[in-house]
Parts: sequence; structure tokens; C-alpha cells
Amino acid sequence: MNALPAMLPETTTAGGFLLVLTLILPFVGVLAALTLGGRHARRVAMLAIPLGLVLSLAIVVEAVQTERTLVYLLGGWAPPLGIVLRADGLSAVMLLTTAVILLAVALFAHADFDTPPGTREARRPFMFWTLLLAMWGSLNAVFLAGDLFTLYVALELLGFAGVPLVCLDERAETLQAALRYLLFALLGSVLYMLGAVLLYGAYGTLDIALLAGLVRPEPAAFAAAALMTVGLLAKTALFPLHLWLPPAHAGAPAAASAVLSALAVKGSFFLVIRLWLDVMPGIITPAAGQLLAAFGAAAILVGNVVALRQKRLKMLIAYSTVAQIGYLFLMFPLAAGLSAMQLPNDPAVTGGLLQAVSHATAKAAMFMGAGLIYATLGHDRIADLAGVGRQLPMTLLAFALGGSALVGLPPAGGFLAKWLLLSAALTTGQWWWVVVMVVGGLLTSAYVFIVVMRALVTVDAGNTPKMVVPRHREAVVLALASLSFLLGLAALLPVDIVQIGRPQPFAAGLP
Amino acid sequence: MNTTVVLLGATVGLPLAMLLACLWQPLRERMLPWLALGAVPGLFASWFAMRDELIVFGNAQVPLALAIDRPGGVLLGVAALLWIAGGAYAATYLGEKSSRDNFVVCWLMTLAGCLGVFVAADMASFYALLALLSVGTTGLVLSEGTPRAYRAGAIYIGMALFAESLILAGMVLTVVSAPGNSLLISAAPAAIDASPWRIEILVLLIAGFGIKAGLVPLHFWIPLAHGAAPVPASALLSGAVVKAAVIGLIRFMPIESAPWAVGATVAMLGLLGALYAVLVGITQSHPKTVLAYSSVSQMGVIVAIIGMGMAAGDGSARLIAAFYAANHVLAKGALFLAVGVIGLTGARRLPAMLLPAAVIAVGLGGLPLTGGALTKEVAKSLMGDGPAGVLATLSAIGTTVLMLHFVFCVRVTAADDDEARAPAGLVVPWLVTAGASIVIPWALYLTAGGYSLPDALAPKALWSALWPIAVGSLLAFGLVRWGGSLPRLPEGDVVVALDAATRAAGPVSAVFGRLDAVLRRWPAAAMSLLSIALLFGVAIVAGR
Amino acid sequence: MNVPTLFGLCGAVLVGLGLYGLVVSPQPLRKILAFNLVGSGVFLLFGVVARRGAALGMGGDPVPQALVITGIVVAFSATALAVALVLRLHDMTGAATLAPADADEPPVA
Amino acid sequence: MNLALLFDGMLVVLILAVAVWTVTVRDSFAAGIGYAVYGLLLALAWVRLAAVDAALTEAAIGGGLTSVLMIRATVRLRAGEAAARAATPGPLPRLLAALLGGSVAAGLALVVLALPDPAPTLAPQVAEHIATTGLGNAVTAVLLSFRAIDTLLEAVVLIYALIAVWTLTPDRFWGGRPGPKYETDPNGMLAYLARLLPPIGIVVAVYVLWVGADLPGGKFQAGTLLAAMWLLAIMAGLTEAPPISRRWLRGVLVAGTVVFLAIGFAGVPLAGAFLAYPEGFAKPLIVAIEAASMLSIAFTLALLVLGPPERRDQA
Amino acid sequence: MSQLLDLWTVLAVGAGVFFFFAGTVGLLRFPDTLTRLHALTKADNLGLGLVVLGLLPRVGSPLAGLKLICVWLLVLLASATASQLIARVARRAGPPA
Repeated sequence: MNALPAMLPETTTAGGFLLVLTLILPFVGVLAALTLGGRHARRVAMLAIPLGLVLSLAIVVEAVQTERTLVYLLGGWAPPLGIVLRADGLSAVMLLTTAVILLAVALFAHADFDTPPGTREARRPFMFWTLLLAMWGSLNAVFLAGDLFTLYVALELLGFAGVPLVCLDERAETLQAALRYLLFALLGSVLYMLGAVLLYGAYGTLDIALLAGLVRPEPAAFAAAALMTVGLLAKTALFPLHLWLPPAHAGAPAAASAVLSALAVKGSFFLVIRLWLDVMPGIITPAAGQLLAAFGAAAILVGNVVALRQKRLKMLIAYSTVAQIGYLFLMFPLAAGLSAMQLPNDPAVTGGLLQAVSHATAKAAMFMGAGLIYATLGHDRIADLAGVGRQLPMTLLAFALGGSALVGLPPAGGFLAKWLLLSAALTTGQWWWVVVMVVGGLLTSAYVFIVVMRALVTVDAGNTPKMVVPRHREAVVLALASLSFLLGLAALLPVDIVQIGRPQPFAAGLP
Repeated sequence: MNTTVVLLGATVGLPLAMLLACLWQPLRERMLPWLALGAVPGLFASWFAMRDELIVFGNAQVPLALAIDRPGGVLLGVAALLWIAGGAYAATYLGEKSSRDNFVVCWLMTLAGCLGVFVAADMASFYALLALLSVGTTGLVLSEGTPRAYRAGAIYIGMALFAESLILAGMVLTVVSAPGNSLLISAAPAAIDASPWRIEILVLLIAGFGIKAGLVPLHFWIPLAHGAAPVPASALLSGAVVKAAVIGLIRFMPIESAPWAVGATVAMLGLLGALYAVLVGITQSHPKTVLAYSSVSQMGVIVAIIGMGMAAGDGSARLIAAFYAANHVLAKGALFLAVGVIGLTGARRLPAMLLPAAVIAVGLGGLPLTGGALTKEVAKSLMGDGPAGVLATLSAIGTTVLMLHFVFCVRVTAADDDEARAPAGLVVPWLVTAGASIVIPWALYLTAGGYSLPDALAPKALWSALWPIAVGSLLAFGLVRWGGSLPRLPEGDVVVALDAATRAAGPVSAVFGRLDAVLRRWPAAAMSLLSIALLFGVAIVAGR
Repeated sequence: MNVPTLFGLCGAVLVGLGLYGLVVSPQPLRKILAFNLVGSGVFLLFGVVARRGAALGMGGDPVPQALVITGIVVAFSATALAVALVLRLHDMTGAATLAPADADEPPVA
Repeated sequence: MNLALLFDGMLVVLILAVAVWTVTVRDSFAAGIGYAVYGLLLALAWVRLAAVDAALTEAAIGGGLTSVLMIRATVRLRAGEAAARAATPGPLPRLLAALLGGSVAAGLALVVLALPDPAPTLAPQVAEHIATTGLGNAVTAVLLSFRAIDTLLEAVVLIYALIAVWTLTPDRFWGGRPGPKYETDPNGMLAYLARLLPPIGIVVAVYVLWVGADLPGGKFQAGTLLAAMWLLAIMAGLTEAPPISRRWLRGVLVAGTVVFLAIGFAGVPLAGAFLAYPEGFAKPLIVAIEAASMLSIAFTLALLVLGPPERRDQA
Repeated sequence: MSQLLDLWTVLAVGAGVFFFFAGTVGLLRFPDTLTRLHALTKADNLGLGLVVLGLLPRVGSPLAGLKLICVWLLVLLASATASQLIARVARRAGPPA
């Protein structure tokens, strides 16, 4: 029997209990919201989300101070028998992003999903707040769990929280979009589980850290890598597997599509990072990396071009998500290339994650902005967006800032990500990804320019807005957009948070 | 030391502060009269700031730094002056137009970007300010709100972002090959020389800055943008904003050690472009478009000067190019402002207004005793007598013809009511700029250039400046008589190809639309999922 | 060819069969059924892995068996949600198909 | 020994035959019935793989509740059957799909054959540490002690699924009773069965729960049995599904998870880690969790089968 | 004594299997639902009873034997109810299409 490596057994580190609280808080929120019901659901959410933000901040601070991965052994059992919660730099950043975006969405949706005074409990608001907490809980589980099967259950939780958010408005096309999303996500997660069972069959454990040491180039590992990757791609809706994303994200109510587009997609993407960079660096071949990024490039091209063709604003933003998801996957061949050249792969990894965070904040702001535009004009046809500049100046500014963050104009996070990815691409000589990034940036700037121009058209003051949107909601959208616009200043941080706890490739004796 | 810190900081900081202040509605409405103030610290910085003093704002990772060198100082000074005059001019020109707020915000963005680019010392802030410049300029081009302005703005932002992507790629390559990945621009030329991707970096940077500088054949956005923008804006676009590319080339290009071939090609491109722009310019009738083509031509000559410098390996090309560009900033700015002024003056006062405009216009062609002549004289040492020298004189003659053609065109646009007078708010800043465009080149020639007065007044120098003017005026009068037979080229000449491309893009995007629709049907998507799983399996197994 | 390998091959064939059903059958209900087939095939593989890891008198490695129980309950929850969605879609539109009405006019906010 | 192999071979062939029939039969109702048979046959396969816990779960949830769901759904969708079937893809895509499915299956088969011979296993580690949990049944020990977070997330999955199903309620029926109103002949055969079977079912369920600590059994299987009995009573019209807005119903639904979390957090001071059990008290605590969870699981599974509310709450 | 029990088991289980076989043949050959129900419930239940009786001696403890008999009784109860319900549905739906 291949003896499990006598690595020094992991022990619970100092800040470990924070991980448990961050994991369990949203679930307790869901239970409380479900039992109390009605109006209390929103109060529970408004109490839990800020508390969660404090917790994720504490995790980030703890990680930065100790410069080490935070670990918590559940039940006191060490892997391979027990399950471990881990928060390295990657998870800490994603936890913080999730908490920040959820806080913004909660503040934004506070007015939208309000239980009408007459009724004790109305379906739409009660369900929205419960599902928001549910989505948050599943995302925290995805970012913290250290075991592949626990991650499978977390992915299912993500699906069960996302699907009802899509069809919260109970129209025929959103129900159909939700069904397509659920079935395709299930197909994806069953392939993921298939890969997990093969890994267990070959190595006797599903813990990420242990597997990293055990995985050897053999049929079980190859099949597991292929199946799990494709399963996760189906859930991340990378082109050509994006059939469910556009109708789902466009059909959902504004706050819901903001959470779906910004966060739900990042959960499974995060697992691809875990799989490719932590578990399977030895198995993944350069050809596989190029193939994955090729799908990314196709996503950028087709996603952006089809986005330009859209007549509705929310559909345009949804297709922009399809394109930006492609952008996220460019980091894998770059990281592999850097590791192959015995260089630290942190430019590619930090760049990729920064692109994910920048897209998350920018896309959430754009979807919420689109929601406000829809509420004010009563429609979101791009052709007649005239007058939005005058009625919703802050929303339009937020849209422009979010758009320029996606395009990658300095000082946005997108720019810093593009700079890091470009330097990784050029040092490893993979120049074709540079061309892809440039073309992607130009196409993105095209539709951002079109929407902002249409909105800036001044119209005679004749048309009265369908509903006057309160200022503070626009302020929330603008705050989130400017956060993504100023994310590039993260370069000034003394320590590169993302690299905390990342194994240096040549240190780990890469074959 | 701290005066330099304050001045350089204020050069960029004041416009940015005013920009942030615009977020608050009441402040935005009252900002228009204060526009001129934005550039004042820039002007003082160009006089008093210590040269080559590196002021670092950022930390070890990202050293955001400001510094000012001799060419940068020259350009900053003239640009700041033009920004002040333009600001005053815009205050009265806009008056109470409905799109005032947008104009003010975009003006401040462009101002901050333009002056910032001259003082930026590290690549990150240089690129950031360049991007701010492009976004602000797009806003200025669009502020008229006409469909022509939209088309010009769309083309402008597209070309600007494309150019900036090339520049970014070049910069990243430079940083990657620089020792210790330093971001400082001062280290760039050495890094480029030592880099294994030397040719790629040169090609990328020259292409990127070339597009920003309007090198032919990628110049078509300049006539569109400068034609469509309101007068004060197009004065600044053609004058100061285009010079960002010049300062970029001056600072990034390893002039002393660049390969001869690269320098020669750049020079040829510049000079041929200059001639081409003049030939197309004389077919245009709209005064601002004629001036725009003249800008393309002059920028071609400036780039040619840098090219010749690289070919000869002569470092002085930096200062010569900066001097030539400085003259062009003021002269072109004054001419654009003149278009606005002449448009409002009646027949009676027309000669009084037309005369200074004509003098500056012909001065661009090299009229003796004007800035143009001095710059051509200084440039002659670099151009030499070879093909470059011939082309340079030809372009001088061409420019004279073009300028006279401009004078005739602008005369037509005078106001119908004979008694009409342009408001003082427009005339004064125009005259200040006109005066400066005469005085400042002389001042620079004597102080910065280190030449003496007699060299300029030597009969030989006067004659070599005079005969191209004479030939040019003869050709101009010929043009007036037989001008009718010239073909009417559309504005932005090469852009016709771009329109055809956009028309062709329609069906291509329809194909993408259908592909997306097909791939989003369930059987197709599920089957592509399985086939991708097999593809990855093969890639992982076979790719070992 | 011992017992676990036999059931392993059975699991593999079930997965292939389920995937075929998922891709081909047009009715959503049949797709849910096919998904359950694939799920049961994967769980069978878990069982085979458990059986191969039998030691110290236990019939099989208890960890994969525990994962199977969790997996079956997750699969059931997914099936219940999917069936509820299909029924609700059927009540709303009178037909439960996955093809959107026309691909170009997708839903709006 | 090849006699056992022969029996297993026949079982496998039977399973595959029923599976192929379920996928390819034209009528969905028949497919639902086919899946019920398939579920029970699979339970046999689990017994042959010496995983009796899994066999119980598969028979109860896979064969039982899933088939109830499918049959109810196919009956309600019978009207649109012909129209939906028209959209079946042509022979070429079906061939391609068969090819793709076949190649994935072949790949899997190759990997299963190539699994390492001394199969890596955690059985020794479980055997070594099972003493601290005081349980005899290793699977329950893994479920509730070593991998307790999986089971906690499992309970949360059920609650998420129920919330998701309730989100599909039409607004006018919110707060109403799930499922249609079942009226059957009060002294008919179904009513007789619904009066006779539940007591037996409840006794068996409690037995399965209690024995789960040392022999195959446990809360999921027991919960499913209770759910089945309750569904039988509802379908026979003896009782009615409770309106979903009742506070007690919400309380019962979350009881299992709340108890699990409470005991988990109690472990932090007492046993040094979240989800750890203090020395000597492991078994009673685990049985307490299992009991509370059984109730919640029973209610959740039944409500999942009944679906979203379809009628107002005429209390 | 053990040979007698073995003989008893073989005979009883054999008879049980025969009745199952008869039930299956009935299922396939009979023309309509009602007759098929008839075949299924009668033959299979009897077959199961015989198999259970056949296995009784081989079972370890009397408790397990009791469980076997409970299984039989439950199957009897279930199949009786199910066949009645199916019969009512079949009759109400009229002759099979």
C-alpha cells in the first residue's frame, strides 16, 4: 500500500476558529431567517452580512500578519481521516470580495425587497434575503473547504441557492432559464464527483494538500483531471458551455443577477484554480493549459461580439460576463509557463485573481446600475437610453467606472491584472495571449462606449421617470464601481496577499 | 527641493482636485471661469522646477514618481500657456451652452492628463495619465453632440485604446527586461537596448506613439476629431494633447544607440506623411480640417526629426524635436483660436483680425523672423542635405501653400454683418497666444538652444528661409485660381476604408450570433461538454 | 475479474448510458432520470472503491460509503428541485421544453 | 466462488438491461416505473458490495422517494408528452451522443481496471480511532465524527432544496398547503393501508435509527421511512400537509441542524475543536443528533416530494 | 437431521421458484391488466412464502426468522393493496387501449 507521506500533520493555527465562524455564520443566518420568517429575514441578513465582513477582514489581517495559511482541523481529526478548513491568500481575498459585494447588494436591495406592510410574509422579499444568505454560505464553504467532496457539496449548495434566485420573478422564460441552469450545473457537478471518486480510488484521500503530494502521472489522475476540470467549466459557463448564463443572469432581478454574475460564477472558477495550481500541477500538461486558454480566448471573442449585438442592457452585461469569464482562464497557461521556466508563478496567479476580483466588483455595480436604469425608464433597451445621464448621473458614472475597470484602464484593478498577465505572457513568450487581451480590451471598450454614449444623449425634459430612484441606492452602486476602479492601487500594498501560503513551485520539487 | 515637489505636485494635483470638486453639482456649474487657473502651476513648474529632480510618491513596489527634464520643461511651459489661454477662451466661447458640465469635466481630465504626461517619471503613472488624456479628449470631441462628433469620438477612442495597448505591451516588455524590473522611464532607453526583445519593443512603442502622433497612414482620426471638437478644444487637441506622443518618443527611444535602419524608416515615414498630409489638406475646404491636416504634417516632421536623430545617433535631436514641437503648440493653438475669432468678426474688422493669423500661418511654413524659421534652421543641422533635407524643404513649401489656402478658407467664414465684433473674451487670449507664438520661440532659441542673435539674422539663413515661402505663395495663388479642379476628398481620407470595414462587420457579427444560438441549444451544449472532456483527456495524456 | 471490478465496469457503463440519456432525451423529466442514472453509476464506483479497500474485518472502506450516503441525498434534493421546476414550468406554459421560444429574443429583467 | 460471480454477473446484466430500457422507452410513465425497479436492483448491488448502509439508503431514497417523484411528475405531464417527444434529435446527433457516452464509459472502465492493486484505504485509520466515538457502525462514525462537516452540510443541502422548491410557489398560494387535496374513499383499500402501515413504519424507523449506531442504519434511512409513512397518510387523505407559514413547521425543519450545530459548538470548549465530542459522551450526543435530524429529514423529504404549495390554507 | 432440513430447503425453494416462474409467464401471456394482476399477486406471493419457509431452517437466530416472516407479511399487504388500486384504475379507465 503506498504509504501516505509522513508530512508533518497539520495543526489548527491561531486564527483557525475565525474560519469556522465565517463558514457557519451564513448557515445560522439562513436557519434564523427561515424560522423567524417574514420581515425578520431582511433584519437577519442586514445583521449577518456586516458581521461576516468583519470576520473576513479579520481573516485577511490574520493571514497577512502570520504570512501563513490559516488551518482548522474539524472535530480535531487531521486529514486524511478528518476534514480541514484552510484559508490561504487566495481564499482570504475571495472571502473579503464576497463579503464586500454582498454588503453592497444588501444595501442596494434593501428598498427593492421589502415585505409590504399588510402581509405577515411575502414570498419574493422573504425568499430573496434567505437565498442571499444561502448563496453567501455556499461561497464561504467553497473558499474554505480543504476536501474535494466537501467542495462538491458546497458546489451543490451554490447551485441550489443560485437557481431560485434566477426564477425569483416567476416568469416563464426565467423558469426555463433556471431549469437549464440547474440541469447543466448538475451535469457538471456529477462529472466533478466522477473525478473525485477516481482520485479516492487511486490515492485513498480527497484532501487537497495530501493529494498534491500523492498525485502521480497515471490513468486515474489523467481521467480525474479532465473530468473535474470540465465539470467545473460547465458550472463556470466558459464558452462553449455558456448555454444557461445569458438568460439566467439577464432574467433574474437586478440584485440577484449582480450576485450571480459577480460571485456564483467565481465559486467554480476558484475550484479550477485549486485543482490546476494546488492539486494537479504535475499532471496538467502545457497542451491542456493552452487548450483551456483557447476556450477562454474564444469566449472573449464570441462573448464580446455577441454582446455588441444585444438590444437589451442586461443581456449585454450578461454576455459581457461570458467574455470576462474567458479572460479569467488566460492565467493557467501563463502560470504553467512560468513554473516550467523555474520562475515563481505569482504574476500570473495574482493577475488572474485580481482580474476575477475586479470583474466581480465591476460586474456587480453594472448589473445594479442596469437595475436602476430599468426601474427609472421602465425598459432597458440600449437604443433609447437617452436621458439616463441627466436622471441618474451617479449610476452612469458608476457604469463608466465599472466599464473602464473591465477594459483595464489605470488605476483600475483590471489594469493591474492586465499588466501582470502581460508581463507573465511576455516573459514566457506566449505572445498570442497578449493579442487576445488587446482584442478583448478593445471589444469591451466598444460596448461600454456605446452604452455610455447612448445614455449621455440629452433629451428634452419631457419624459417623466417611471420611478424616482432614491439617491442612496445610486451611491451604493457608485461606491462599488469606484472600489473596482481604484483596485489597481492594491499594487501599493506591502505584501502580496494572494501569494500567502502558496507553495513555491520549485520548492515543492516539481517533476 | 521642496519648491519642485510643490510645483510638480500641483501641476497634476490642481487639475485632479478641480476634477474631483466637479463631482459636487453646484461647484461643477461655477467651474467654467476657473478653467484657466488649472494650468498655472504647470507654467510655474516649467520655469522654476529643478530639472532632472526625481520626486517619488509611491512605495518600493510601485515608485509613482514625477520629474522634469529639459525637453519636458520646454513642452510643459508652452502647453501650460496654451491651456491657460484656451481656458480663458473657452470660458466665453461656451457661455451658457447646455453641455457645459460635460465639457468642463472632460476639459479638466484632458488638462490633468496632458500636463501630467510631461512630468510623469515612471511608466505606471505615465500610462495612467495617457489613458486619462484619451478619455478626456474623447469627451471633448463628443461635446458638440452632433452625429459627426459621435463618429469622430468613436473612432478616436478606438484608435487611442489600440495605441495605448501597443504602448502598454511595449512598456511591459521594457519593464520585464529592465534590471530589477524598475518602472522608471529614465531607465527605459538602456533597458530597451539591453533587452532580448529590442526590435519588438521599438516596433511596439513607435507604432503606439506613432498612432497617437498621427503618423500616416494611421492619422485619419486627427482631422475627424480636431474638426468635430469645439474651437478651444480643437486648439488644445492639435496643440498640446498630440505632443504627448512626442514626449513619449523623446523619453523612451534609445536615440544614441538605436539601429540606423529603425531611425531611417521612422524619418522617411514622418516626412512622406508630412507631404501626403499637405497634399490632402489643400483639397479640404473646412478651415479646422485644413489646420488638422497641417498638424498631421508638422507632427510628421517632428517624428522625422527624432527618426533622423536615431539614425545619426545624435542625442541633441531630443531638444530640437521639443523646440520644434513647442513652436507648433503655440502657432497651431493660435490659428485654431483665430478660426473662432474670425468666425464672429464682420467685414470691417476682418483685415485687422486676418493679418496676425496670416503672419502666424505663413510663419509655420518658415517665414523669416518667425518661430517657424528658427525651428527649420535648427532642424536643418539634423536633416542634412540628403533626401531628408530635400523632403523637409518640400514640406516647408507645402505647408506654406496649405497655410495660405487656410487663410483663404477662413476669410470666407467671416460673419455676414459687417459691424460684428468678436467679444474681447475671445480676442484677448487669441492675441496673447499669437504674441507668445512669436516671442517664445525666440526666447527658447536664444536661451535653451544656446545660439546667438546674429546666427539667426545672417543673410544666408534669411535667404534659405525666404525662397520656400516665395515658391509656396506662388503655388498658393495658382491653387486659388485652378483650385476648383482638385478632387473633393472626404474628411479623414483613409477613414473610408474603415467605414467599409464596419459595414462588412455586420454579417460577420451575425455569424457569431448564429454560432452562439446554435451552441446554446441543449444537445449541442451537452455534446460539446462531453467532447471537451475527451479533448482534455487527450491533451493531458498525449501532452506529457 | 473479481466482484468489485465487475460492478466497477457496470458503474462505468451506467455513467455512459446516463450521459447518453442526458444529451439526447428532449423532455426535461427524462433528463432528470438520466442524471439520476449517472449519479447512481458514480455512487456505484464509490461502492467499488470502498469494497476494494476492505480491511480489518470491515466489509469495505467506510469513508466512501459515507460519501455515497451523502451523495444520494444530495442527488435526491437536486431531483426534487428539478422536478418541482419542471412542473411549475409546465403549469405556467403548458409545455415543459428546454428550447427557448426563439433564441434571439431572450428574457428581460 | 465463481457461482457468486455468476450471480453478480446476472445482476449486473439485469441492472444494465433495466437502465437501457428506462433511457430508451418512449413513454415517460414507463420510464418512471423502470427507474423504481432499477433503484431496487441497485440496492441489491450495494448489498453485494458489502455496503448495507448504502443499500438501505439507495432502496429508500433512490428506489423509493425518487420514483414517487418521477411517477407523480410523469402522470401530470402526460398531456404534453407527444409534443415534447417530437423534439427528439435525429439519428446523427443520437449516434454522436452514443459515441461520446460510450467513449467516456470506456475511459472510465480503463481507469477502473487500472486502479492500484493494493487499494489505498482509510479503513485501518477508522478502525484505530473508532473507539473514541463509542460507535460500532464505522459508516455512522465517519458520517458523524470524522467527516461531521459533510453531514452538517448535507442537512443544510436539504433545507436549501426546500427553500428553493418553496420559491417556486405562485404568489397567491404563499403560506398555503403543499400538494393537491387528496380525497379517497374513507373505507377504501388505500385508507385501510394508510391506517395499518404507518405504526409499523414508525416502529421500524425508530429501530433503524437506534440500531444505526452499531449496525447498518441511521438517520437518513429512518427519516425516509417516516417521510414515506407520512406521505402515505396524506395521499390517503387521512391527514393534510401543514401550511408552510406555520412557525412550528419551520422549527421542526431546522431542529436537526440546530441541535447538530449546538453540539458542534459545545465541542469547542469541551473537546477542543468544533464538531468534536467530549470524551465518553460521544455516543449519547451522536444519538441525540441523529434523533433530532431524523425528524427534520422526515419532514423535509416529505415536503420536497409534495412540492411547492398549490392551494390556499383553508385552516 | 441436517440432510432432512437441506432436503426441505431445496424442495421448498424449488417450489417457490416454480411459482415465481408461473407468475412471470402469466404476466407475459395474459391478455389484459386484470388477469395479469391476478397472476402476479397470487403466484408471486405464494412463491415468496415458500422461499421464506424454505430458508427458515438456514437462518441463524429465531429473531432473523421472525424478520423473514415479517417481510413476507408486508409484501402480502403491499401487493394486495396495490393490485386492488390498479384494478380500480384499470376498470374505471375501461378496456385497455
